[in-house]
Amino acid sequence: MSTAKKQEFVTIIKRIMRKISDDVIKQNQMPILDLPKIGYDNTVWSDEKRMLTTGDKKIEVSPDSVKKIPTFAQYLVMANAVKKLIDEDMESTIRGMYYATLSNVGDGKNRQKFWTGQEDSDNAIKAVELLTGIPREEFSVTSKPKGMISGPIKLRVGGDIIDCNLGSRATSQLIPTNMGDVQIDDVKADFVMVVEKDTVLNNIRKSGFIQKYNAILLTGSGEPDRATRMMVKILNEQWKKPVVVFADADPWGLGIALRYKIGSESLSYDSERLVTPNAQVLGMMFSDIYQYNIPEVARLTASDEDINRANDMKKKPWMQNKQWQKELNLFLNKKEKCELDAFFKHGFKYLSETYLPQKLRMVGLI
Amino acid sequence: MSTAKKQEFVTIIKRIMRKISDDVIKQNQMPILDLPKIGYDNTVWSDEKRMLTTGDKKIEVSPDSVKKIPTFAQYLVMANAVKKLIDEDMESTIRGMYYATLSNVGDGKNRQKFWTGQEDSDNAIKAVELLTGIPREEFSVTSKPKGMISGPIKLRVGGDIIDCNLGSRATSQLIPTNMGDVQIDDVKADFVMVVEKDTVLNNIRKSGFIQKYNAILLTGSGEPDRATRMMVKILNEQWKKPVVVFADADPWGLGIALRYKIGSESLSYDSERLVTPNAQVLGMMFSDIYQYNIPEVARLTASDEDINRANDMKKKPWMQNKQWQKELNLFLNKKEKCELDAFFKHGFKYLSETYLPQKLRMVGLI
Amino acid sequence: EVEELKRDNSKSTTNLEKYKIIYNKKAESEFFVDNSALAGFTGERILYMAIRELIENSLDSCESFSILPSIKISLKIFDQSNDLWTLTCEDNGTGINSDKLPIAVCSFLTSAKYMEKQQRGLFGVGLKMVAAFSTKDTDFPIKVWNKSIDEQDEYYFELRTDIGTNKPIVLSKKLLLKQHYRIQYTSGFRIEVILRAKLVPVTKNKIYEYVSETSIVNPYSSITFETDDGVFQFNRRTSIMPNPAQEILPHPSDMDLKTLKKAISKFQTQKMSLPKILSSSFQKLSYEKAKDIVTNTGLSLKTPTGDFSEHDLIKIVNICKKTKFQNPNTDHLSPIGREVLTIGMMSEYTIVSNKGNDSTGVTATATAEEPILHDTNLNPPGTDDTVTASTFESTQNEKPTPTPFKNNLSKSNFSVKVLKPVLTTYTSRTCVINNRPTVVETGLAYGGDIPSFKLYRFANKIPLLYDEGSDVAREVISEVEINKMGITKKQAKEQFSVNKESKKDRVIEVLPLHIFFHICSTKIPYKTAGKESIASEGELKYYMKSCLSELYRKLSTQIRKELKLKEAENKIRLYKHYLPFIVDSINESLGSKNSKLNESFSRLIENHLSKKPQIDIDIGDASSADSTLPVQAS
Amino acid sequence: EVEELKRDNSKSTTNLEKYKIIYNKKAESEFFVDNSALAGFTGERILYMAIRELIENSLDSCESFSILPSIKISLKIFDQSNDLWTLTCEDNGTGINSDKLPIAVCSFLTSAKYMEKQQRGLFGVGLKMVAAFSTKDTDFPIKVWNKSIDEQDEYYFELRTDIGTNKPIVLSKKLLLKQHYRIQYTSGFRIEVILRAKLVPVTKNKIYEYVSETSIVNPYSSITFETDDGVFQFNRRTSIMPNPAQEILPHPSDMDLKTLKKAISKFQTQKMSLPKILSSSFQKLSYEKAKDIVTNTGLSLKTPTGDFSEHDLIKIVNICKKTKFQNPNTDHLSPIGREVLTIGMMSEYTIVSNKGNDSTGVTATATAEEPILHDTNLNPPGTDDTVTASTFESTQNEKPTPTPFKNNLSKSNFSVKVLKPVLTTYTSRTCVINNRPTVVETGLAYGGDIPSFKLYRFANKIPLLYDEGSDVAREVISEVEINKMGITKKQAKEQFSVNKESKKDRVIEVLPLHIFFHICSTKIPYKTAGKESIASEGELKYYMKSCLSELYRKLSTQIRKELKLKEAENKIRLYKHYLPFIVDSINESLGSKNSKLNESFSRLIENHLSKKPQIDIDIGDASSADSTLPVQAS
Repeated sequence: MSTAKKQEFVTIIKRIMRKISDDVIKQNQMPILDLPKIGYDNTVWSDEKRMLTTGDKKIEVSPDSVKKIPTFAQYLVMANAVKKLIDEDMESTIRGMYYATLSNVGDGKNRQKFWTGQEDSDNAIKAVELLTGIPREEFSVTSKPKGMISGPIKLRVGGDIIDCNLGSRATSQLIPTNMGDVQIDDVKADFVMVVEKDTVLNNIRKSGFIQKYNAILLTGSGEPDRATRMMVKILNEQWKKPVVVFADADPWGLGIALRYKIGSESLSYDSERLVTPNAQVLGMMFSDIYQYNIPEVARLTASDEDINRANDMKKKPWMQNKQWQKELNLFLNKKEKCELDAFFKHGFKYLSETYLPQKLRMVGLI
Repeated sequence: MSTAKKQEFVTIIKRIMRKISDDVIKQNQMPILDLPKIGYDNTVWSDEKRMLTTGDKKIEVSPDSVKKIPTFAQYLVMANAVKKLIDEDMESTIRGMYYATLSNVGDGKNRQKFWTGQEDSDNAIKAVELLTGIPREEFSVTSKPKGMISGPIKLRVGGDIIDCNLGSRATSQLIPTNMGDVQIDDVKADFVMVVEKDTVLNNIRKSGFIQKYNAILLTGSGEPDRATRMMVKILNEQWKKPVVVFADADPWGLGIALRYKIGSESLSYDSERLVTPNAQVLGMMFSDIYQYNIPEVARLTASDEDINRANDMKKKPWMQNKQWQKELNLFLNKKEKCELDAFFKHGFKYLSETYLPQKLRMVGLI
Repeated sequence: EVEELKRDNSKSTTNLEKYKIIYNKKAESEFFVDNSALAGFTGERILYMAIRELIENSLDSCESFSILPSIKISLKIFDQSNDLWTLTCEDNGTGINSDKLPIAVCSFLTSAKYMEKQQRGLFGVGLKMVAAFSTKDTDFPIKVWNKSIDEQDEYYFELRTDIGTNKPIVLSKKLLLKQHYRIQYTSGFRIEVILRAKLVPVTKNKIYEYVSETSIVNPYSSITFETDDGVFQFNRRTSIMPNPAQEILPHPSDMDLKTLKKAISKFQTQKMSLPKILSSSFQKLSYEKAKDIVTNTGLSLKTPTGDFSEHDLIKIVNICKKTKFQNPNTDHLSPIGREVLTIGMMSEYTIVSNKGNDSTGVTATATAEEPILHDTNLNPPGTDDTVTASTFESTQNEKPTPTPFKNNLSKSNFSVKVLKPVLTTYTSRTCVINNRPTVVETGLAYGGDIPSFKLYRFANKIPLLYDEGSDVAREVISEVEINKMGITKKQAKEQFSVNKESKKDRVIEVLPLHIFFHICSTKIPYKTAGKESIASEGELKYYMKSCLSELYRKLSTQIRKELKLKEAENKIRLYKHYLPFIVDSINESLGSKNSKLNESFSRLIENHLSKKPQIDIDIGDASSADSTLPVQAS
Repeated sequence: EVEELKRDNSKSTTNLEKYKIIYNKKAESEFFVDNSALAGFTGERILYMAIRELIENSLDSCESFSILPSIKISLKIFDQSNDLWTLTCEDNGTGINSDKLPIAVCSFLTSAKYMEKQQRGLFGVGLKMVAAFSTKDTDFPIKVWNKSIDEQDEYYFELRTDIGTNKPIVLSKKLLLKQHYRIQYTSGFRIEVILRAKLVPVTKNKIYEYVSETSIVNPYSSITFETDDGVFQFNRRTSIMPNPAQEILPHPSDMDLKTLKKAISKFQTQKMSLPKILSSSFQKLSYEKAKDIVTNTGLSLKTPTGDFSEHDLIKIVNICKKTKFQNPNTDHLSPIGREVLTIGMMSEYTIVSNKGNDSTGVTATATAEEPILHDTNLNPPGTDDTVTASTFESTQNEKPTPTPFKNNLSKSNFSVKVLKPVLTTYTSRTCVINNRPTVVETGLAYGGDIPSFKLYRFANKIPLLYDEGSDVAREVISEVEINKMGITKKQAKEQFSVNKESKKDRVIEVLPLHIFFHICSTKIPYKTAGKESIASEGELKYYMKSCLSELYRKLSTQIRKELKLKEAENKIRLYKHYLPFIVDSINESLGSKNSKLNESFSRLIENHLSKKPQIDIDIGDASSADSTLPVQAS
């Protein structure tokens, strides 16, 4: 499976390179790289799939103008570097790929860097993903693992089995970044609870929540990486475990919660593998700030950016239901936000023993 | 043991509180809290112990001036909050403690926040550590786990056993922040290799280094937390495993490497539990930049701060040997620094298959 | 210049010959009327300049004889539809000998002020300009009542200026009977003119500012100013007057051919030797030194003075330019002085615009038509050299200035306000700028009911109101940092800024502070001929900065005290709020509530804080003569 | 003013009576010498002001008769130890009738310029001040050579000023034989004076700046300037002269009693009716309208004009003040005009300090002692209305300005440099400011060998050199944003800043750009009497901003073009370096090295790039008359 994917990658890259070479030498025509356009203006909400998907817009990268030559060169250099990585059967972070391809271009006073910064190289990696249709984890370019999981589930990695329930009062397991290498072996939990931040997860874990409610706790430590999102989707769709999501009561936190449920603009081309439309975003609602009497000193004033984000969100098709509109209006009205940590003001166990159970009972999960 | 520590904590806090109460009611005298002074001017290098230790300077905090009353109140409030945390048998991050103790002081236009920011509350937690002589992990105030470990070692947490060799090509284990709760069960490795950053650790792990050299790989993900330092010390001193450290070739990286070996000014009062004087800092040396032909494009220009740091380091008693002086002079002369990731420019396996083995062979570890 | 011939080419061909003759030479009066901007009489400033000239003449007239000035000015609309104004000024000065009066009022370049000493105004132009403008723009006569100190009698004149010839036209001259006297002083001068002018609000404010600031540097004057807004009374606050400036001989390093020839012609009839003439005509030049100079030129001492040629004389000038003489003396200068400026600063009369009928501090008398002969409200300050502020302050408190007659001002938006600072301080330096002895005086008034920062600039006792931005005083204020004196910008802003976001960079400008600069010299280094701002010439800035730094040291001591007091008060208030946190923590930790704890702790801390001095108030130099600080807290 | 009596109190008691009489009335000459600052003659500026006055008189003298000016000025040290300078000025103007010459040179308030039209200088003072200063400070005569246009003969004069009486002293007057003529023109005037003054470097630079800037707005003049640094020749670059200003009748809204009485007295002998006199004496006032005005006052039309009293006449003035008349006409103004200013801008002569003997662009002639009669190097520009820059530019290229005579300048640090911009543009507006018609002219010169930003200000063709900071032109430059025109500050700085960290906020000030503002009016709204800077009066700023915006539009088109060209060049250069990356990646990925790939790819891209236009150069209005742009790239 994993090796097969890598072989597929090498085949695709060779095909692309061959095509360029033939265009130039045999056809005497400008070679063109076709990529789907990524971002806001090529992201489409699919009512049917209940997720963000990519539209039909394409980008053509061709060395036909002085402006596009560097980009064309960058994509090819990165594609070749990844092929080398696979040839060596190694793994690399995106920073590693950046270092591996560092160079200067030109000479004398016109000398400049091949990459302006790591951002350029990251973009080239993304382009290689789009050109080959293979996500970078599968061609061994990974990020630092961020996701953590704890609870009655076993992961098979290589020949080894990791029991995420072991030590689950003391520690969590990192979610390996290449989910292609991971098989889920045994899921005994009744449901999956995703929280925004690892500190909150630790607090909940410590309270014995996993044991008491037979739950899997999972976090992306902020913005979730693809492995974490895939893990959530697999647990929900293959293992049929209900998924609930808790994030801070601010537009930023709500955005993170929605990554799991509807996807994101920057990864919309990969939504089919990443998004869990059945996930339920349960909290922290803006109304909870007042429902649960979070004292004023623990609330934060919304920034202008928050307000803008919330106004944007209000217009999104996936936010067109009464409850979300009510919540966003409340926020825009009060201009106050709140972190989940604020519940500690009510005592260290309030979050795991009062708030979360109440919320879970509302949807009938416990 | 852990519970015993917590009991000890509660006893000490009660004794302190009782003393204050008695001073005020019975003796009619100003209560005083005595704390060792922390920081640069109360840190002493011990030639004998080969580590940084705390000097004799004390700080007295007493509500005897308008300036000191808030500090005095903050320390008592935090001490009481930690006692509550222990009473509830919960765990909290430092941010959780901040939220748990948030308050306003005063009224009307004189109203102000009890904590100016989380920094205040963090300082109060440190003061509670110093007052009780118990590190905060042991009274359940933890940070987010940062350290990672991979290789032939088993950890016993609660009743569970975590085998850090399982899946060690795919993932690493987080090092639990409260090492008091962790027992090391079985160490089969020949030596311990500490690296500065987790991304570097992942690359090395992936190459099969653990299997090939029978090593434990370990990282603090930058500045190591106390658990990571303690883990290193235990492996070296209780399990008699040689420890080598690799960090980036810059004053910052060198500083991190030295945390393991000689300790730090801010934690000098706890050096006896944290420092591994026998650890060997092997790389990345400034001379390696040139020895291993790191290309210019992958080198970075030293900042003014780097230069100042290096000049400071040169004067430190623990840097008074020929080799370090030579390295620092080289740096001050060339004003160039380099990350370990730069070796990727030589190929993805160069670091783990060429550079590290050469360095390890130099000290006879392999 | 190219002469009349070019006129042949001109468009107006009628009567060319005659036209040429008439316009060939201009009378002084016509020249100045045509180039009135030279004397500052430009469109919008005509009334401002006219008032200035009249007040300055009156003050000079009184001061030269050490008469305490009582001046009454009035500016009232006379004919709104034709923009006509009646301007009246009356003083108790020396008056003018009635024979000379018409030319003194009407003929340009006639003046008693042509001498080397500090005086106000551009000599021989100001009063004449007022008269010429009246004649030029209206058909009304200039009315003058005059009681000259050497005549006893009061005369009444009606005059006009013959602008084409620079001669007065005397329409009427009457010796008045005692019962018709308008001047009720032993001597005095009263002038009434009709002027055509538009008065824009900016200029009106400048006029008020001018009168207010004049009252600050002349607190020994009683000034009554009547306008259509009401009557504003600036009381006399002291009977101390600065010593009048003395005429002095010119300094030899300023000698040129013209001054030398003038000196010789003065002693023409007396057959004096050249060295004798030199030593009698120039200061710092002894007979011996004069003889050396003449000898050094190679001229014979025996030659009769009248026989020296211009060529001989220029040698004397050349030698004098190169000879080192003692610095000129300063008898010809009349600085304001510490006592007088301090009194001015301790009771700044200022005309303010009243928004919302706020009557605090308003003081104006309604005695519009009766001249105030003897100001019974005069506060007699100590006659000794050291006027301490506390005595003065208490006198002020005992005898408040007269209650305002509200009726008279009720419809007006203006009133006179007295500002009393809590701290004033003064310092001065004497230096030589542009070869002329120059006195720099600085004062600082802080706090009390001073509302905000303001810079006052004076040159030879005349307020400078325009072009502050390019004045050396502005630079001085920019370059002297108060925060080097122990107050940070942050502290100052927190303490004083109304708007914390204020863009004002200078700490000093957020303080309730008035800074006074007075430069006196016979050659003020004005930046432009408009005499609006002073240039940073020679070491002038250095001396001004040195003065200001000294003032700032006094100021910062005061502010630091205030800040400490305030900070201490805040903190003491705060401890009460922290105590519950301490007590609750102890009670909760021990799991028992000791009801005595709160009470005992509170008592313990209060006793402790009251015993320990929270701030060390540095009383320092508060009692020194130049720093006045009312007691604030013990 | 208070009269002589106060003198009784004075210290100097000898001869008081006599002293009083002598100093009672001042002669005009004495007054102006004593108050020389009024005319700008202050310590360090004496030589600067003297040169200004002489050059401006010469230019006015030539222009009034449409003579192309040829002016030779010389300033040389005469006696270092006594700070004496010889100042000479010679022109080919009208000269002065020899009978009138002594008073024209020496007597203050005598002038041919007393009329309502745009002229340079303060009339009746400047030249006299130069003469009086020479007399006051030296014993040398003022030497004048004069050939009046109505006399044919050349006279030589030696004069001095009697400062005490404002009368000329004629030491010598000679009719010259032809062979002794100094003036080689058909008419002309040459003056030579010795002045005592110190010349500090700042003033010296201002003098050079003044002459340079004068040559820019008077490119139809040939100016030779000789100093101890060398001889600087400013060539005549055109024979086009702006139309001379015409004298006009006063406008009735400026009428006052004085002007009305003067008008009446002018027609005294002719028994004309008042309405007839009015319509003959004021512009925009028809006989009918004048009759209405007289009738409206209630006066009888039948009354003989001489019988009207002042009281009657003031009524006429009052009515006129309230009557609406047409705007005054502008015949009395003489703007520089598009052609002349463009020529000035396309060949800015400027005196520069030479560091490191850089001879590029230096041009100076060595013909020090021989007057340049006919400038054979004159570039004859097109005589048609539209002087396009390209024609001009090519003429310049064909006939370069004369080669510098290095010997003569080798020891000097100064030289004349000609700056040639790549773009010039001009625009103007006519408006009414202060009731006076006012012409605003602006010009902009960009690029070429212009080294950096500079603002040039002119008022009635006189350069304004001091006090730029407070001039309305500064405000205008601050308030008009060039980046609204499509260039960002970043782009401008990257492109032009020598020092990228430059603190200069304004984009415009990092550009190699000269901006010219010229205001002409008979009443320039100067900020101060010093006439150094212009105030933001009425709508003046609005019109100036509107002009500048128009110039900026032209400028930004040019700069955008340059930026695009530069960017394109950089990129084309770069592609060659990227190709190896592309080829290596393909070869490595395919595991085989195709030797043709590099070559084919290179050919493919080069063909492609050469076919496709890389940038769309917007030729736009480059060919329009006011925007001159040399061809840069196809």
